[in-house]
Amino acid sequence: MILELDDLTHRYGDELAVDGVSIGVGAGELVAVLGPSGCGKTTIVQAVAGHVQPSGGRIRLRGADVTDDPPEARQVGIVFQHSTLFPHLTVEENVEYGLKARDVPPGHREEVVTRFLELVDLPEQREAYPSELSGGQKRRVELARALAPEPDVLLLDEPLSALDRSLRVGLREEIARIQAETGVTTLLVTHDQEEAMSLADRLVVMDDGRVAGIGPPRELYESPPTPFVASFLGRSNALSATLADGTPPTIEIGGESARLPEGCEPGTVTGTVDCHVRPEDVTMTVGVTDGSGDEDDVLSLQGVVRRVADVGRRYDVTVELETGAELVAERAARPPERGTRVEVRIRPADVAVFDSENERV
Amino acid sequence: MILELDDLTHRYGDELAVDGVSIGVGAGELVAVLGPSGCGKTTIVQAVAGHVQPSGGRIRLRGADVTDDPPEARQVGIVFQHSTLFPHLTVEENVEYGLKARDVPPGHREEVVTRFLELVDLPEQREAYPSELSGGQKRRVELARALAPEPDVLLLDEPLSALDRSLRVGLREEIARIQAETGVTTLLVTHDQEEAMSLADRLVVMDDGRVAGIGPPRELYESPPTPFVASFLGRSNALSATLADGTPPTIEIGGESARLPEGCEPGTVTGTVDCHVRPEDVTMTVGVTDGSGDEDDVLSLQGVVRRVADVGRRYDVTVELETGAELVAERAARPPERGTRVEVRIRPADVAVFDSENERV
Amino acid sequence: IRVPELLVPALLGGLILVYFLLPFVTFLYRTGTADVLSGLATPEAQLAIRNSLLTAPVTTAIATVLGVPLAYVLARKSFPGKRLVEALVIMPLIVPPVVGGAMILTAVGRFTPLGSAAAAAGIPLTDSLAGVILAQLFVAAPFVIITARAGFGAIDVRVEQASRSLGYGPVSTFWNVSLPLARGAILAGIILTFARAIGEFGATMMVAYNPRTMPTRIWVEFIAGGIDAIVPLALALFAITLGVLALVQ
Amino acid sequence: IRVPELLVPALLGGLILVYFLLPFVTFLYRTGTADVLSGLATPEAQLAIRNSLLTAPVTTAIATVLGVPLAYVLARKSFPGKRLVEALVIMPLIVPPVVGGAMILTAVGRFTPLGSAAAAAGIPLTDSLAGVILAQLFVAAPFVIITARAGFGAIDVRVEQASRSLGYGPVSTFWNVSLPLARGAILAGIILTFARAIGEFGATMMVAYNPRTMPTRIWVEFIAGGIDAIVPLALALFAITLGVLALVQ
Repeated sequence: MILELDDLTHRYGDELAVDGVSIGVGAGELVAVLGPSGCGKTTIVQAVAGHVQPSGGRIRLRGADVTDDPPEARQVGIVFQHSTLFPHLTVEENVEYGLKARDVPPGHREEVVTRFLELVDLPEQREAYPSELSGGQKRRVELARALAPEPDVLLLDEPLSALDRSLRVGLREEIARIQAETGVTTLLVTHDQEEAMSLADRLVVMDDGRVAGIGPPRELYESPPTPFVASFLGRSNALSATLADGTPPTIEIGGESARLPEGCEPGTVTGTVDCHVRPEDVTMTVGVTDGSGDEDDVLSLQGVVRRVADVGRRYDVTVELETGAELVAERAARPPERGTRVEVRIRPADVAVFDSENERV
Repeated sequence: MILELDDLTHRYGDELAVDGVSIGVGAGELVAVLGPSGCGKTTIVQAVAGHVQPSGGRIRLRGADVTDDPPEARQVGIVFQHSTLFPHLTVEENVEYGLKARDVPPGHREEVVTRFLELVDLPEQREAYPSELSGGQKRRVELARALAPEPDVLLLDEPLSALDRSLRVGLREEIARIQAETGVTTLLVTHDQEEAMSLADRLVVMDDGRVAGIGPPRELYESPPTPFVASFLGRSNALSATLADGTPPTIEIGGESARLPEGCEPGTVTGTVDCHVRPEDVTMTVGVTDGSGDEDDVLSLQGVVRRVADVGRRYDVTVELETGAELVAERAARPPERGTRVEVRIRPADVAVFDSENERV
Repeated sequence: IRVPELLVPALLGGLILVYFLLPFVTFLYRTGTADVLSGLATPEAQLAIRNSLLTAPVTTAIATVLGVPLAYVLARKSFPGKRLVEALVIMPLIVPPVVGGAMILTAVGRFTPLGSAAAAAGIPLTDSLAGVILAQLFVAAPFVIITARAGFGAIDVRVEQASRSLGYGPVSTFWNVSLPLARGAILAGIILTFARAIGEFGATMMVAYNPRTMPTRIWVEFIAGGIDAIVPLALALFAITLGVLALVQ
Repeated sequence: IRVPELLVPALLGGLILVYFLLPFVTFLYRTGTADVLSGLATPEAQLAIRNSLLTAPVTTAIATVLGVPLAYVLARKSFPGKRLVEALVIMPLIVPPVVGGAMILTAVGRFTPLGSAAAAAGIPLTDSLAGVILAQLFVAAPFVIITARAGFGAIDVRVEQASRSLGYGPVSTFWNVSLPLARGAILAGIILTFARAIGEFGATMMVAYNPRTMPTRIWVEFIAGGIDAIVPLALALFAITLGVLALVQ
C-alpha cells in the first residue's frame, strides 16, 4: 500500500466529519471516494495532504507514519476544485515551483517542466500567465504542477466539478490517460457518480462521515451493500416488500410473489424489507394481463403510467403501481402514453433486498 | 402567444450577448432555452423580466409591447438560480409580498398564501424564516411566491443548477407537476440538457447569442439542424466523410460507403461533410469481418478498442477507427477489452450530415 | 509535534499590539488617582460636554440622511464620472483635518460671500455650533457612505429584482428590501461617523475654536493644567465613544 | 421612456457631494491669490516640512513591518482572545486623537517611568521627533493592519496549501505566495497609513507640540496670521498627500 488511512476520524467542534475511515491505496491504483456534499470526503483529502490535523487515526505514506508531518514534508501532489495556480507566475514557473523546493538542479528542471507540459499537451503555453488560460487548460497545468515533483500520491479534490459539462468528459479522459501514463497512485474525491465509476479501479462510497461501501465500481453498482449505495450509485427504485421464508426465500409485493435466485440464504429475516431495483432493469408491457399465469421467477406488477420524461437518450416512465408506490422504468423506444395501463416486470436477480437494519439480505 | 420575443438583441459594451432572437411561448406552454454558459440565455430572462433594457427588438406580453415598461409593471414571476427569498420575512410574508403589491385584500391574501403553500407541499413551514429551510424547500417557497400573484409568465432561470444532484431530479418532477396543475406559461432557462428535454414542450437551443435550433425536444434530438445542436443535445460522435452524388446520395468513411435513406435529396453539396452519430446508435461486434460482403445500407468500420469507461448504467467504449478517428459506442452489456479489434456498424438513418457551412444535408 | 507555524509574525504583531494596549492601561490606571467627578462638574466641562452631545448627533443625522442614498446610488449604478465621485467621497479621509478645516474656512469663513451672508442672517458658520457641525460633517460623513455602500454592495441584486418583479417600484424596494438587508452595515457606518464626529479636533480647531467641544476643551485644559487636568474630560469622551459602540453591538 | 429610478437618492447624495467639493474649490481658488513659494521658503516652514517628511515615512515603515505580520496572523488563525485583539486594533481608530495623545502621555510622558528612563538615555519620548512618531504610530498603524488583513483574507487558502504541498514551509509560502498576492491591498494600507500619519494633528499636539510638523505649524501660523498665512503650508501638505496617492495608483 502506498497510502493507508487507518481509522481516520475528524471532528470540527462537535461535528463528526469523518468517522473511523480506513482506506488503502496500492501502487499505481486510482481509488475514488464518492459521496454527497458534506459526507467528509474533502476532510479526508485535507488530512492526507496535511492541511488538517485529524482528531484521530493514522495516515501512512509508503509505510511511514506522516500523521504529524507538515504538508511540505509529505510527497503529495494536490489538485483542487478551483484553480490554485499562482497568478503572478507563468505556466513554466508554476510547474517549476515544486521542483525548486526539492532542489532539482536548474538545467534538469527545465527538462522536467518540458516533459510534464508535453504530458498534459500544453507545450505552447509555457510563457502564458494563468489568467490567459481557459478553464480546461488551467486544470491541465495544475496536473502538471502537481505531478512534476513525482509525488507518492496524487490527490484530486473534485477536479472537474467547477467545469462546464462539455469540458468535463474530455478532461476525464485526459486524467485517465495521464494517470495511466505516469502510473501515479491517485486518490480522487468526487460527488459525481459517473466520474467516479469511469475512472476508479476501486470505489469508496461515503455517507455522513463513514464508509458505506468499498469495492470495484461494477461490483458496488450491481450488488450494493446498503440502500444508500444503491440509490447514490446510479438511480434506484425503492419498494417495500414482504420476505417469506423458503429455500430460496420469496419476496412479495402487492400480492405478487417471486422466488429470490438460488444462493440466497433463508437467514433469520422475514417480514417487511426494502427492495431496490434500477430503472434499466424494469421492463414494461402495455395492457393488463392476468398475472396468475406468470412464471414463478419474475415479479409482474400492474400499474398506470403517470408521467413520461423524454431525456433524449432514453425515456423515464413513472408508473404508479396498484399498491400506490411509484416506480421509474427506462425505455429506449417510444414509451406508452400517460394514463396507459401497463404491466411492469422485475427479475428478482436484479433486486437488492435490505432488512430493517439496512443490512443486505 | 402569451410571450413574444421579436428580434431581441442585446450588447454589453462591444459584446453581442443576444443576437436577433425571436421566440414565442403559447398559453400554458413550457419552453426551455438551452445552451452553454455565456450563450445569452440569462440575458433573455433579464430582458423579459425588465431588469435589462434590450439594445434592440421588442418584447410582448399578451400582445402588449412591454419593452419599455419597468419590471413592476409586467406580470412576470421569476425564480433565480440562487435563493432570493427575503431573509427578514417569514415564508408566509414572502409569499404574501407580491399579493400586497397587487392590492389583494388581506382576508383573501391569507387564503391565496395557503393555496400556494399547499401547491408546493409546504403548508407546515408558514412561520419559518428562509434560513430555517433546506435548499429544496427554499426553491419551493420561491415557486409559491412567484406564482401567487398569478403572473402571465413564469421565468425559471437555472432553477435547479445550484442544488445537489439527488435533489435535482425530485424537484424537476415537482416543477413539472406544479406547471401542469397551474397551467402557467413558462420560460425555463438551463444549461442541463436532461432538465430541458424532460420538462419542455418546445426547446430553443442557443449558441453564442443566436438560436441554433428550435422545436420539440425529440425532433431536435433525433434530427439536429446544426452540428452544435447535435453535440450539445446529448453526446455525439463527429466523423469526417465524403458525400457522393446519387439518388439517394452515398456517404463514404475510410473506404466504406453506404446510401443515405430515401428522401435525402442529392442537392448541390458533394465532397467533404461532417457526420454526427450518437453513441447509442453505434453497434459493435468483436473480431475482423470482411467488409466486402456487407449490406449496402450499413457502414461497417474496423477499429480497435482504446478505452472502456464503466459508468454503471452503461459502458462507454472508445474505438479508434482505421482512419485514425475516434468514436464512442455505448454498450449495456460487458464490453470487449481494451485492444480488441472490433467492427463498428452505423445505420445511415442515424447519421446527421452537415456540409462545410454547417447546414444540414 | 509541530512548531507553531506563525511564531515569527505573531511575535512581530505582538509588539504593535503591546504598543496599542499600553496607553489604554496607563491611562485607565491614571484615572484612579484623579478626581474625575469634580473635574466633570465645572461649568466649562459641562458646556463642552453639552456642545459635543448636541453637535455630534446632528452631524451623524445629516451624514446618514444624505450619505445613505448616495451609498445606494454608488452601489447600484454606473455612470460617467463615477470614479470622480468615489474619489471625492474618499478625499476628506485623506486630507489632514487641519487642512480640511482651512479649506472649509475658505468656503464659509466670515469674509467669504457665503459666510458673511449666513452671519447676516443670524447663523454664523464659523466659531458657532453650526461651524462645529460643518467641520465634523466634512471629516466624518465619508465613514457612513463607505460602509453603507459596502453593505448595499453585498446584497444580491437579484433579491431586489425579485421585489421589482413582484410589483414594487424602486423606492418601495429600497425601503422593503435593500434597507433592511443592509441594516447592519449602515448601523456600523453610523457609529463610525458618530465616533469620528464627537472626537473631531483638527478641523474644529480651525473652523470653530469657540464654542468649545470636548476635544477642544481638552486641548485648552492641557495647555493650562497638563495631563492631570484633562483626565476627567478625556475619560468622559472615551466612555461616550465606547458606550455608543457597545450600545449597538 | 422611464423616469430615472434613483432620482431622489441621487439628489440627496448630490447635496453632500457638493459640500465635499466646495471647500476644495474655494481653497484652490484662494491659492491663486497667495504667494505660495515665498510662504514655503521661510525657515519655520522648511523645518516643519523636513520634520513631517522624516517622521511619517518612519511611522509608516514601523507600522508596515509590525502590522503586516499581525494582519496575516489575524487572517489565517483563530485563537482564544482573537476578538479582543481585533477590538484592540480598531480602538485607536475609535478613540479621538486628543484622547489618544493624552493616553500616550500617560504611558511615555516625561514623568512616567518609561519616559524618564528614555529621556535619561538621551531619547526623550515627548516633544521630540520620537514623540511625533509615537503619536502617528498609534493613530495611523491600524489602517495598514486592517487593509492588509482584508487582502490576506481575500486569498484562497488553498493557493497557500498548494504551495505547502509543493514543498514550501509556512515562511517561504508567505514570501512566495501570500505577500505577492496581497500586494495591492498592502500597498493601499501603506498609503492610508502614510496619509493619516503625515496629517496627524490631535495626538501630535498633545505628545509633541514641539518640534513642529506641518499640521502643528499650520495651527501655529493660523493663530498668528489667519487663513491667508497658512495657505502655502496647507497646500503643500495637501499636495504631498495627493502625490503619494497618485504615485501608486
